Amino acid sequence: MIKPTCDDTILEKKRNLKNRYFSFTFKPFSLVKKCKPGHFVQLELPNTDIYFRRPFSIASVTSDGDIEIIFKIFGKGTALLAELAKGGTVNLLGPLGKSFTFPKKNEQTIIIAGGVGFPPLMYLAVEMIAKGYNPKSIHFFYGGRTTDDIIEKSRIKKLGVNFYPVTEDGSYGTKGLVTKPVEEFIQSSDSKMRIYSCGPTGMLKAADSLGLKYSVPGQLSLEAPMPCGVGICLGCVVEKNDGTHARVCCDGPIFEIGEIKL
Amino acid sequence: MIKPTCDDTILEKKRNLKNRYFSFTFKPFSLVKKCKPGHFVQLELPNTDIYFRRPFSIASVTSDGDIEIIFKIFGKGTALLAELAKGGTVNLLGPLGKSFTFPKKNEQTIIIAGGVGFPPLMYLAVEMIAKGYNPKSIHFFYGGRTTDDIIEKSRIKKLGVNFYPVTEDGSYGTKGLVTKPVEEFIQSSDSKMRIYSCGPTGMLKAADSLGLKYSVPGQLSLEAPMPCGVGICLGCVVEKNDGTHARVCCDGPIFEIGEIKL
Amino acid sequence: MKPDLKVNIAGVEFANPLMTASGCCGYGEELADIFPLAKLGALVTKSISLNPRLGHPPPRTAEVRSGMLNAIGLANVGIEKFISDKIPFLDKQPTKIIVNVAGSKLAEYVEVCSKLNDFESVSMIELNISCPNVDEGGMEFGSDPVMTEKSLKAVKKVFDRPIIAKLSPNVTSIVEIAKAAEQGGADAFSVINSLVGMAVDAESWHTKITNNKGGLTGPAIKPVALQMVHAVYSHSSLPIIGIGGIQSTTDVIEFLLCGATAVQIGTALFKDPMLFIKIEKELLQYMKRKKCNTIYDLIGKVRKY
Amino acid sequence: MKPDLKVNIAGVEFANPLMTASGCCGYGEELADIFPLAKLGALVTKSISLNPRLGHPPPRTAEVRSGMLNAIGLANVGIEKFISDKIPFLDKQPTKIIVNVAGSKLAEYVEVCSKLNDFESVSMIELNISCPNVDEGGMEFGSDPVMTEKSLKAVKKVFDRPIIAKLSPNVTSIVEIAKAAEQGGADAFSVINSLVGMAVDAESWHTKITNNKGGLTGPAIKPVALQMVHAVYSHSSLPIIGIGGIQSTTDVIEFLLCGATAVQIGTALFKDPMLFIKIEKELLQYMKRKKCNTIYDLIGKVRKY
Ligand SMILES: Cc1cc2nc3c(=O)[nH]c(=O)nc-3n(C[C@H](O)[C@H](O)[C@H](O)COP(=O)(O)OP(=O)(O)OC[C@H]3O[C@@H](n4cnc5c(N)ncnc54)[C@H](O)[C@@H]3O)c2cc1C
Ligand SMILES: Cc1cc2nc3c(=O)[nH]c(=O)nc-3n(C[C@H](O)[C@H](O)[C@H](O)COP(=O)(O)OP(=O)(O)OC[C@H]3O[C@@H](n4cnc5c(N)ncnc54)[C@H](O)[C@@H]3O)c2cc1C
Ligand SMILES: Cc1cc2nc3c(=O)[nH]c(=O)nc-3n(C[C@H](O)[C@H](O)[C@H](O)COP(=O)(O)O)c2cc1C
Ligand SMILES: Cc1cc2nc3c(=O)[nH]c(=O)nc-3n(C[C@H](O)[C@H](O)[C@H](O)COP(=O)(O)O)c2cc1C
Ligand code: FES
Ligand code: FES
Repeated sequence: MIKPTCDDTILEKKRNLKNRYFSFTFKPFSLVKKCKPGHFVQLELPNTDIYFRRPFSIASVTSDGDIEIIFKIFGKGTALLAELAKGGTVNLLGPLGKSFTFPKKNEQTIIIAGGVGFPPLMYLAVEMIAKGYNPKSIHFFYGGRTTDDIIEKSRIKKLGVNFYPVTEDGSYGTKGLVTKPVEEFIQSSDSKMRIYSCGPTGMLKAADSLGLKYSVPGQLSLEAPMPCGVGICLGCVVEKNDGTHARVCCDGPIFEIGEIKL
Repeated sequence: MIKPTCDDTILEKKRNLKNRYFSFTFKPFSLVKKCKPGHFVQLELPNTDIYFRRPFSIASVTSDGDIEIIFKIFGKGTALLAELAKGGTVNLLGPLGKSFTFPKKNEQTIIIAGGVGFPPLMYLAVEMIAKGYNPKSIHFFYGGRTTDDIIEKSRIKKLGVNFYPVTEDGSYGTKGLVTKPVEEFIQSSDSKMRIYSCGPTGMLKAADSLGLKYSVPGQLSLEAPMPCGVGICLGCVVEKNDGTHARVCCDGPIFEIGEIKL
Repeated sequence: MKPDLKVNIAGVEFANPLMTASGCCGYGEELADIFPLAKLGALVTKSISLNPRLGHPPPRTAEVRSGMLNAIGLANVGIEKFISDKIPFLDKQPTKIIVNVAGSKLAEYVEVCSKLNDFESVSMIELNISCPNVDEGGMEFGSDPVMTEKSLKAVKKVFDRPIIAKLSPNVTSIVEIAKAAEQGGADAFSVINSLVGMAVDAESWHTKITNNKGGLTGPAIKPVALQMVHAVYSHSSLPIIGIGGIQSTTDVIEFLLCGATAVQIGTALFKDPMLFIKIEKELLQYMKRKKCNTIYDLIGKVRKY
Repeated sequence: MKPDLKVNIAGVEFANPLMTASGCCGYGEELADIFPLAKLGALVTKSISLNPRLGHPPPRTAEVRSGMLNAIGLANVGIEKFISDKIPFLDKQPTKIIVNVAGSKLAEYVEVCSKLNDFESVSMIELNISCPNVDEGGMEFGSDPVMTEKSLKAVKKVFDRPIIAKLSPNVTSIVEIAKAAEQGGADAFSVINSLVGMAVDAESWHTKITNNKGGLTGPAIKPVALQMVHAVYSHSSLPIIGIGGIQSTTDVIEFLLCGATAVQIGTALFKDPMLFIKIEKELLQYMKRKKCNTIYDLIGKVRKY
């Protein structure tokens, strides 16, 4: 675990991406240099009737202290967050959790993103490219119900990765569930591969199954209700396939394919 | 009791008067035409960790639905209120309580205001003048610790009433406690008089004593913690001199001099 | 089809499951000025005792996190004045009337209940057994199964119509007390009365209310209340009126799911005295959406995760 | 002069009155990564039982108004692993260590406590008597005075150093239980453990945690905890560790005023794991301002309004 900090940061930039999706950039966060793809922060909603902090994956950081999260209005906490005015103060606890392990350089990277699972995977792709990975070795599958669930398209495209948008209603990209083109890709390729997935439970289950079925290793980023985020409450546990419990916040949120009972 | 309403109103105008004093104008409040000097509203602070509404006297209304309150940051609730952005929505319950009984036309009106007791008394003076009372029959004593506690001076002066500002440190108006010039005025006058007072407990006590000592009738506006404001919780009671209890919210907040054990 | 909000408790039919909680609406006069009482399944009065009570001196309420503390001290007009001044008004109200009765001796409960027996407009009595028993060293009637059973038996003898036992949450086993009340002849339960709490001002070092302790109510106690409703529901077949921290339609539904047949709302009325209007509307919408024809499609339907 | 934060509980001296609450800091490892444990008067471990326990399946926490509900189910590594893996780490920490012990039979409590007796770094044991007693039909040890006294007597025989009885709030009279624990040889009290509560999802009709019931903690329970601390303080001269909903310096002071000698913080650490740093600083400022030289100038000083 990285020793986290607890910073009062200012909401520097606020963008309403689409419908209920927002990008918030906070500044200054003193530990940006320790942040890695997969890490998350716990964000406080002070003076509200929301009791706990809310966890959000880090979507990007800049070296001068900017930290971005991308979120969707889900319930009351995120609705109140969306109302926060630019210039407002928010306390961030982080960076928390484990980060993704980067693939080997000879591996094809299969990213399977869905909904609010998108931000940490975008961060992963950005960092990989910064670390010298060939963008063309990254296959970014991005699924949603409709075109409205596919955000920041141009940001992904600009990375030069292979971008495969998929929507259930066919309103953008391929029609259907994201797992079908992923499976086709795996079947058609004979390179070494590695899967990274974050999204709704159904997607994680499918990614896990595909990984096991085709012996493709990889990592999944999980969600759970997180009272603390630092490993002290034991509230966020999930069952592992070996029968023990793992805390999503600090034993995860990144787990290996095949590790967790999904 | 007037049948109150529960309106979602918009913060139309926000003025920081001085230090910790604010004037907020909300709109539209459907019952403005029922409002009278001495009435108050219960203001909700939604989604905050403040549980109850907060009571504020009505400072002014306009016929097209504006309702003004003037408040001082006292604790957490008023601090959060002060942060409310223009255009924000606030639910108002009111008008609540009893209003002041106007003086007889031949009586000299002695107003003794202090701190946040000022708004309902300004409203009283304005309404009296609108109803045809001679401004010169109104003697507006306004006490505070320093000049910073005397707000909206020009608004009072513009009414053409006799204005007697008093500050404890002499930084504005006469130096000392407001009750001394009031007593001198009562002693020096042989007209019929009537006292109206709202302010800190010490001031109310003094006004009550002066009224009793010189047999000047009058009314005091009291404060108490008010869970409901509509008479159903029995939480706001004060002891009357006859040994019974009175609810400040609906048996008051306006009481006769000599009625309440202060 | 409009869902049916009617519920039946011990033979008495209520237009809907929404009631005021005792002590949170006086004798109904003020609320009647604010909204049509026909919106209520029943109005439950402030606790009535044999003699008038002034209650505790102020300050007698304090705000706490998600709730309040009160030491009102059962202030009420006493049974005589209640009969002469309040019943005539209540008689005319377009809702059912439940009178809450309190006492400090068993004989007082009996006397008050027997006087109320003459008034047909009193549909039911709700017995507030969370009162200190002065004969038995100040222990609450409702904290001891023997006293609970005895109290119920005594009042059942003098009041013909159904009696609701209002249970205190400040006990080791609310189920044990519920069983004793049932044994004594209770026809229904109200669950729960306020928790015991205290508040202190860290600046002045004074308690925030006149007493060292007071009743804790409001959303803070909702989880405790839900659990107790569910526990009593699991161990008795008598109807339950759920109480504690209800302030929204969702809260009402949660209590029904845990086993309540009706609910009472107290503290939340202080924030919003018109709350019942909103909840009745939203409850109908919810039932339509969930295809519930009657309230009974919700009662006790909670499923263990 | 810098005020003196030291307190003494049953002969053990603590650098300050601030402790972690059991179950809210594991075995200290994670917190040690976050802030210097020297800031703590004591670290209280998660409840240790004889055998390792996985605890309940997820979901085992739910957020409620001003607090949370948990059904962790006493998940812990068991005494053997605690001794082999955790004590070596705790030994090195610059703070006092209190080990919280749980069990489902009296013999288990005794065995765990006797094993802990060998480790000098364990300053005290805190006995979690809010556990269901499987031998006696699942009734909690701490809900019955006889069982409480018996438990204390039994563990006092095998552990040389002081024992704190951690009292449950879910009882009719916490004072009666405290007296029984004192009779059994308790050296101090921890007041209170969590309340019993329940939470339901009105959409899915499921309970929000695996169990039908769980422990309610956080600011919602503070008034209940303050009252119980004050009640025990008024009836016993043993030192009290106040617990329940503390999340600010003001809260700490309120507990001291009601009679606590020290306090534990649980749920609030989940919002702010660095909270102790802030509170220690603000407590010193407050004491200076109020001219309190020691914590003892605050303990029990509440005045009835
Ligand atoms: C490690 C991690 C990273 C996340 N990253 C993002 C992100 O980048 N963008 C984004 O939009 N969302 C993200 N989420 C989800 C986000 O935290 C939730 O949407 C948010 O907490 C909802 O809060 P609310 O008050 O709006 O919803 P409400 O439903 O009102 O409240 C959420 C409540 O449900 C509980 N809960 C139950 N299940 C979950 C669950 N699976 N996740 C979280 N809370 C749960 C919480 O404890 C909380 O009490 C992440 C969650 C986790 C655990
Ligand atoms: C009828 C009436 C009219 C008022 N009019 C005005 C006005 O025009 N302008 C203005 O600035 N203020 C007015 N006040 C006072 C104002 O309501 C308080 O300043 C405000 O409630 C403080 O809230 P807070 O959260 O900032 O303070 P906090 O101290 O954080 O909270 C106030 C808390 O203290 C309790 N309380 C204790 N004593 C009192 C008391 N005497 N009055 C109110 N609450 C108390 C409340 O119940 C509440 O829980 C009026 C009060 C009343 C009763
Ligand atoms: C100010 C106040 C006064 C109360 N008076 C009584 C009473 O006289 N008799 C009674 O049985 N319960 C009384 N109660 C308890 C309520 O009826 C109810 O059981 C409790 O408040 C919990 O519900 P709530 O959280 O909705 O308020 C009172 C509660 C409050 C807040
Ligand atoms: C997640 C969680 C786990 C807990 N586990 C234990 C435990 O193992 N043993 C125990 O005696 N108390 C346990 N408690 C109770 C706390 O020690 C404390 O008594 C209670 O939480 C009240 O304090 P708080 O409001 O500050 O959290 C636990 C509380 C929480 C929230
Ligand atoms: S959120 Fe508390 S242990 Fe993971
Ligand atoms: S504030 Fe409730 S009766 Fe006055």
